[in-house]
Amino acid sequence: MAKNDFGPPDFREMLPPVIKKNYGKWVSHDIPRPGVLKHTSSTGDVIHSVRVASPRLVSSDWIRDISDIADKFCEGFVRFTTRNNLEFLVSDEKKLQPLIDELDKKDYMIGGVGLSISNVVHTQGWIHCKSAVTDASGITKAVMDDMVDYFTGKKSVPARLRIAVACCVNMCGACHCSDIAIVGIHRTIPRINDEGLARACELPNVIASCPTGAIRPRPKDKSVDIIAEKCMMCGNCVVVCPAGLQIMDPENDGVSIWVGGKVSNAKGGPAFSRLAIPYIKNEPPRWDTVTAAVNNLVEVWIANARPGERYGEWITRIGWEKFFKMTNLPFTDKHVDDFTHATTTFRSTIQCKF
Amino acid sequence: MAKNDFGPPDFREMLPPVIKKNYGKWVSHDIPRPGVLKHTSSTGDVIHSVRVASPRLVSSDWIRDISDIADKFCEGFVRFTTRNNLEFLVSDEKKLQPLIDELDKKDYMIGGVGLSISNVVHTQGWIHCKSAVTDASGITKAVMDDMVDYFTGKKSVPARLRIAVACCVNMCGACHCSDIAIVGIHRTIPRINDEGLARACELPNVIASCPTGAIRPRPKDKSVDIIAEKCMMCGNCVVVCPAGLQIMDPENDGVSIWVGGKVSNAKGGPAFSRLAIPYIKNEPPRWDTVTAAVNNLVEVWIANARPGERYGEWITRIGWEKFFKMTNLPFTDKHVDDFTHATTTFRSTIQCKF
Amino acid sequence: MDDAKTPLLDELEKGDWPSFVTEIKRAAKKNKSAQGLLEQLETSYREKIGHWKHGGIVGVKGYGGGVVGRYSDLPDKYPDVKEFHTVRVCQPAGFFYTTKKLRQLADVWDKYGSGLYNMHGSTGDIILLGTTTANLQPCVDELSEVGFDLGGSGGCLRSLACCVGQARCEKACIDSMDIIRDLTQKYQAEIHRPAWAYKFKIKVSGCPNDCAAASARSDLAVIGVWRDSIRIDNKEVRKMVDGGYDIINRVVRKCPSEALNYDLVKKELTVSAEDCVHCMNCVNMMPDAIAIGRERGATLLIGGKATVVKGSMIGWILVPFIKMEAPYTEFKELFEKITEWWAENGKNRERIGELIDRLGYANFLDAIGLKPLPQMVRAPRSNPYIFWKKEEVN
Amino acid sequence: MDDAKTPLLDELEKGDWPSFVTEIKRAAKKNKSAQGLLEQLETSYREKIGHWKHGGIVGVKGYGGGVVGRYSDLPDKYPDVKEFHTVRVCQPAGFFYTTKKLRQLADVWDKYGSGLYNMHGSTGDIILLGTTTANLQPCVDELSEVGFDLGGSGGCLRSLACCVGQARCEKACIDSMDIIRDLTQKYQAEIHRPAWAYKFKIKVSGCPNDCAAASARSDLAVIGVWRDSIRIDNKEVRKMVDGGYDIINRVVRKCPSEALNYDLVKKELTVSAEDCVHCMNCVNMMPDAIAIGRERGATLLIGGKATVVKGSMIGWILVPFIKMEAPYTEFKELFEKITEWWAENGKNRERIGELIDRLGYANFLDAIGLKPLPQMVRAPRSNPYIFWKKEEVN
Ligand code: SRM
Ligand code: SRM
Ligand code: SRM
Ligand code: SRM
Ligand code: SF4
Ligand code: SF4
Ligand code: SF4
Ligand code: SF4
Ligand code: SF4
Ligand code: SF4
Ligand code: SF4
Ligand code: SF4
Repeated sequence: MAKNDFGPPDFREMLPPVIKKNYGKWVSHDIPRPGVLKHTSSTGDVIHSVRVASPRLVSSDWIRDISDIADKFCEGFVRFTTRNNLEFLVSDEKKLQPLIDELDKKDYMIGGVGLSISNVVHTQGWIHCKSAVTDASGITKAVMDDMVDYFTGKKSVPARLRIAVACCVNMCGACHCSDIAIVGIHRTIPRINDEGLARACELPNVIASCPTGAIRPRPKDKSVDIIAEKCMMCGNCVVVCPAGLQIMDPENDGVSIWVGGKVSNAKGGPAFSRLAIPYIKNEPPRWDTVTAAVNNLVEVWIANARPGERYGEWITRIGWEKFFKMTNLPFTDKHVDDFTHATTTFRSTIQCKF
Repeated sequence: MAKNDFGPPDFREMLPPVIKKNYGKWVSHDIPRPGVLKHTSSTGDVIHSVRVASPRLVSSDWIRDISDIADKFCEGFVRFTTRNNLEFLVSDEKKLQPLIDELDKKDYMIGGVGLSISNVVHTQGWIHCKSAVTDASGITKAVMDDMVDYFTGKKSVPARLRIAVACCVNMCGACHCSDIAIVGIHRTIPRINDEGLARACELPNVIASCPTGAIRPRPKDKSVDIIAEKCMMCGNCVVVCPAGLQIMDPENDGVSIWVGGKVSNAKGGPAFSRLAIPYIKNEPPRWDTVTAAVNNLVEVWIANARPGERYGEWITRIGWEKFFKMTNLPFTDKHVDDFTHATTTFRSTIQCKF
Repeated sequence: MDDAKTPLLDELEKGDWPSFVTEIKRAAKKNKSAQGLLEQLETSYREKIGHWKHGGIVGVKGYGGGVVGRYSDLPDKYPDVKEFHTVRVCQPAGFFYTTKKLRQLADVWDKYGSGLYNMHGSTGDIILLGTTTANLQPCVDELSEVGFDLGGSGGCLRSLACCVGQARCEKACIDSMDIIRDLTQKYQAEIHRPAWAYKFKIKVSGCPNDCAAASARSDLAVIGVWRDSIRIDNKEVRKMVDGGYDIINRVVRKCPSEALNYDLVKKELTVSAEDCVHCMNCVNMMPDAIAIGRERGATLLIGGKATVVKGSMIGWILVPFIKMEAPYTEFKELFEKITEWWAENGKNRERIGELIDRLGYANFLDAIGLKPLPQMVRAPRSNPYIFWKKEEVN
Repeated sequence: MDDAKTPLLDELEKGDWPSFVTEIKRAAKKNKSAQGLLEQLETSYREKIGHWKHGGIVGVKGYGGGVVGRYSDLPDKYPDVKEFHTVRVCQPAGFFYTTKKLRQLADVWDKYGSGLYNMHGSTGDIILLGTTTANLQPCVDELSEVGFDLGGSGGCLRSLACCVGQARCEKACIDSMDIIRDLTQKYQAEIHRPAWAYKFKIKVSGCPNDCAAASARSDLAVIGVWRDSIRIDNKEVRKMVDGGYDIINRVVRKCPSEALNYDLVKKELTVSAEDCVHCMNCVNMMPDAIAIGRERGATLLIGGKATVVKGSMIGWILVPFIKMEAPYTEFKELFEKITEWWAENGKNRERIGELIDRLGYANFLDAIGLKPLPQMVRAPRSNPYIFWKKEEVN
């Protein structure tokens, strides 16, 4: 008989001895080479962490592969980062170079440390989610292929840059607070299946699910109507009533790109990502237009930001009007907020650049 | 037969000759002495403006008095400022000192220029408005009696400070954007007179007037009910239905004090005033508690702001937690916003001072 | 008579600041309604409550507004203020007067009203405080004879107001007074015959210092600005710096867009004109050394208003830069499109800012034929709730 | 078989970044459902549409969540992914593993599932990608034998996550990993048996750098901080400055609260501790010279979440400073009060942040017994729409 409610493995049993010994005693760190962190303890002990890119979606083979490496160089310990990178923790400095050699040989990609573009935080996409408007893994792969030199440290960036991808506006991740976020969006309103709606959905719940009050009952059919002008295609009603409402539209679905968000409190506090590009159509397998757009956004920032200046900090300094000019992006009606706090985003000062 | 629609007197006929001649040609100004502006034109001409405090509410006698003075020293011209001060415009520099002497003799108060606390922008109060929760003229007089030295320039301030008084939340003036604003408020919900309501008011209008949806119909009486927990005592329904709703409550009405707003675009842009003191009871004739509270707010600012730092700019630099500490004011549930954009005022960062 | 004593109000004759009570008393000496006001006000001070109420609608021939009807709720006790309506008289632009005009005004008002005034009301009008229904028409008739016309009240274009501008200010980028004059003349009908669901206000300031407080309290604010570069006279800069002026902390570091640079060695101040956001601070701080640019016009802000009902709004950018040259045709066309859209779509007691909030700024721009610009927003939207039109998709 | 060809996905094996397609193919060699996934995904890539749908509710004994049911909408074409549920397995705090544990996990998952994983899901769980309804129970049973328990899904406390903290970071003000461990053990019932109307998330970061992105994506964020003073080692400061480090522009001027002063003559950096807002920038920029303070605890933020329905929220200050020492009693009591209030008052699919927005932050504070503090707001209210309670007035 299986036990319940015992919780995850106790992390204290998952720690390499050097970490156990120096837990809470680390005093400083540096980055001896790209992709490698060296932390020093007040006891004088040192640990090296070699960070390696992961596709996040991995196979059992991959898990066994990295376990083999960790057994060989890291006393059988390994960790993942909050952005889904892998970290090999080296207690014995002599094993550092051999580890790196082995990783190089086996084509693991070392990087993501310090001033770099680290791994993308992304979501399920067509791999597994019923709400997916696009494929998050595919976009991530295409974009990161293009960003590899910024991950490995071959090329440098003014400050850390965090990219996130979400396959729908639920934004499972931190898209709403990322330097660059790619978010799947719909552009057509849900289509109504009266029969399914009548059969499977509670009208009051369906109506209440709409943030803009766009849904009104059509009692004679035990169904609803959607007022087109009020619908902003969020898909929330579809989540509540999948049997009666269908919003997927391969022709018109696609992605939007957002910039300037962050979560750390350093200098300015956490900030929302804001709309840069309202729509790019889905172009599997490699989303060329999206990849090029991200490349443009990244390169303009790199060329113009001051050292240490994160994406949003840079835009705040130069102003959005200059951002749109420098990135050569059109500013449209879509950029102008019209949701609950819209008026707080309007520019209530004459201060602007012409 | 009277004419209609001819508009106000043409300002071009109201200008002293030196202004007519140098219209649009002024190149600089200075403040040769407190309360006096000296403007210089590119033609070399000069005009002195002597600013004098006005109670705003004036009599015909007063109008004739100042006209006499203007005839004597200012070629029969006079102007008022946007803050209801009076300006004597002196073209002939030789007349400046005699004018000032005469003003001194007749007890006019010269000041309000440059780094000073200028006249209060205020509203009708019990003098004339049916909505008045307090008397704006009385508070103004009491507060300015206390601030006289900052008006005349006897004592100096770090930056200009604008005080406004409004007798109800309609805020006829610029209370919502003043360095210090005093605003009349109610603290009890409207009382309902069913008969008056049924007789004189349209139920749908009454219900729609409430920003929080606190009013619901009571059809059997052709009247309404007010849900106490939803009513924030704005009085808007009373404006729409004075016959059926009564909100005045001498026991509980009073004033609130707000700080840190401004309208100029210099440095930071325009900003809203924010709640400092939620309630002080009405204490006619001299509102001693209000006067003392304003004095405290002003003195703490003067003692701590950097040169040039306006009220809100100072608070922004030190943080609201320090402001409340330094002014010795309690921070309460009333200070925490709960209206439409409340969440945008919450502190979404760990950045704070303990 | 005991009632005539005003011990509470008398307290407000003490102190150095000029006293409105003294003014009421001066008028009361000659005028019964002023005396009535004084007495009723004393009662308000004692009871801590106002004694005014609305009554029937009052007005004068040919005008739909300009008069605010007011009745005492203690008419038996204070019969002289039983009716005590105010007359809103439109002020000359910039609040300039000849003493002759002021005296003419006082003569009429002594004849028909209380002899009390607000110089001026918060919107800008001369407020004639208190007269009877019967006196309204003759009063307004005689005012018109001496050249004073009514201002606005109700659902109309309210009397326009402005700063002193080019009449006496070196910072004026536009002729604020002439703009007000011209618009006031052109829109007499809109001012005098309320045809809208609520008020609409225009205020004009000559530069971003906004001495007319336009951005906070006008639905449409016109604020002068330049679009080339501030002009720096480095001789004057040096003079100030050599005199001990802390240019770094008072000017350079206070520039909100980091557009200023001071070379400590050369003692030279330079500006990156494309980065300047025209805040005025450097111009204000060093008036002899720094002047506004030469290519002048205005920024238009839309939506400013006080609290009721949706909360206060500070006007936001509608047009970053517009030339404001007489006869202000472009501005007028825009104003008319704006009020047309507002009149068509606005609800009762809904200001333009609130209507835009309800229907969407982009939709409003579209309706009046303006392109969305990044200058209109502090930042683009952060929520993904984007509306797409049928014609934009396949 | 033609269907088995994946020309589109093959494109995603090109390029240097590690390829998820390669991983699926590796699994597909041994596992039919992985092969099914690959094929269905190719179809999605061709048609630009997903092929998953909800079906019946699935689960395992004793648990109300932890499994996300998923069904192909092309079951006839891809019978091997007809049922393809994910199992959310709770990760050890800080994502540390022994290779032994990882191998045990892989062995079980190869037996019962697709052999595909997300390491990790965005909430922090190990996501086991795809199994059948029939396999769920035995899979979970065997996972439990090797020490892995389920994470959360549905209206429950979701699996908690944290940064690496004291395990390998000199900046950690709190023991983020132990906090997660302790809370996870204590709240097993809340994690495993959804009893609320919607999800609730807790994340813990050791310091204000917030490497767990807690403030953006947890209803209750715990962020380590100190309340005394940063510690400055001026020997190290001088070393960096002498080495050419631009301390003025990179550190002093970037301090958001102007708390730092650098004396150019003495080459000495000083801090006004009462003005420091603990942003971390100086500590980050000069890790050898500046260290966090010694009196440590955490700031709690409430309300962080993504977009649905009211728009995204970034958590805001609930408790400026709280000691976080095991067994975290004060924190637990607070957490329980919070969720109790939320459970009582929240509507369906209403996050705590949205509920607070709806009912008022001050009311919430009152309900959970906290005093309002100025640290909780960026600025006090600007609208005069204040609620007064009956007991506050006469
Ligand atoms: C390993 C990891 C924590 C973990 O538990 O897994 C981590 C570890 C460290 N972070 Fe972090 N951060 C990690 C995710 C984050 C995140 C979360 C995220 O990206 O989703 C953030 C917030 C990002 C944001 O603001 O959007 C984050 C914001 C920071 C910052 C603040 C940067 C800033 O200026 O805004 C620092 C300070 C710095 O860079 O000097 C920082 C500093 C550090 C230091 C230097 C702390 C230390 O002294 O050890 C660690 C090495 C950083 C490095 O990679 O160079 N870490 N760090 C995470 C690595 C993710 C990865 O694989 O790339
Ligand atoms: C006379 C008047 C305009 C009018 O048409 O009547 C006026 C006139 C001038 N203003 Fe003003 N301002 C006048 C109301 C305002 C207002 C509106 C208000 O107070 O309601 C503001 C906006 C206040 C606010 O932001 O809340 C205003 C914000 C400024 C500023 C910006 C100050 C700042 O740093 O924020 C300046 C620049 C300066 O002080 O150097 C300025 C500068 C000036 C200058 C120096 C402009 C010039 O070069 O001539 C004028 C003399 C100022 C003085 O009094 O020292 N004026 N000024 C108004 C005098 C009102 C009074 O009696 O006190
Ligand atoms: C007389 C005056 C106050 C004063 O003492 O100066 C005034 C007096 C009244 N205002 Fe006002 N407002 C006056 C300027 C303002 C201003 C300032 C301005 O125009 O620059 C504002 C703020 C700016 C704005 O328009 O938002 C203002 C915002 C209001 C509001 C709130 C409007 C809003 O959208 O938030 C109301 C409420 C209403 O309209 O029902 C209001 C309503 C009123 C009423 C009509 C209330 C009423 O129904 O009794 C007051 C009549 C009082 C009376 O007995 O005469 N008054 N009112 C000002 C007009 C004099 C003039 O024409 O020069
Ligand atoms: C698996 C995962 C994405 C991933 O690829 O990593 C995920 C997947 C789903 N999320 Fe999520 N969310 C995941 C982390 C998040 C996060 C990030 C986090 O927890 O740190 C967020 C943003 C933070 C937050 O909670 O707000 C997130 C915000 C949402 C939302 C919007 C919630 C909101 O209040 O705005 C929904 C919508 C809903 O609940 O109906 C949602 C709903 C869903 C559903 C259940 C939608 C559905 O009904 O099908 C997705 C199931 C997909 C599937 O097939 O498994 N998911 N979701 C993440 C959970 C893995 C794990 O347990 O570790
Ligand atoms: S972002 Fe949307 S589509 Fe993607 S996993 Fe989350 S809920 Fe599913
Ligand atoms: S998609 Fe969103 S906005 Fe449109 S009807 Fe559904 S819930 Fe409402
Ligand atoms: S602020 Fe209120 S009470 Fe005072 S004049 Fe305006 S409407 Fe009347
Ligand atoms: S006073 Fe205001 S909140 Fe209260 S019922 Fe009237 S309109 Fe509504
Ligand atoms: S707004 Fe500008 S132009 Fe007008 S008076 Fe003020 S400083 Fe002068
Ligand atoms: S006007 Fe303002 S923004 Fe422009 S340079 Fe001067 S201080 Fe900077
Ligand atoms: S949040 Fe702070 S303590 Fe945790 S890993 Fe990041 S820097 Fe270290
Ligand atoms: S931690 Fe941040 S706020 Fe504190 S002194 Fe350093 S830079 Fe300034």
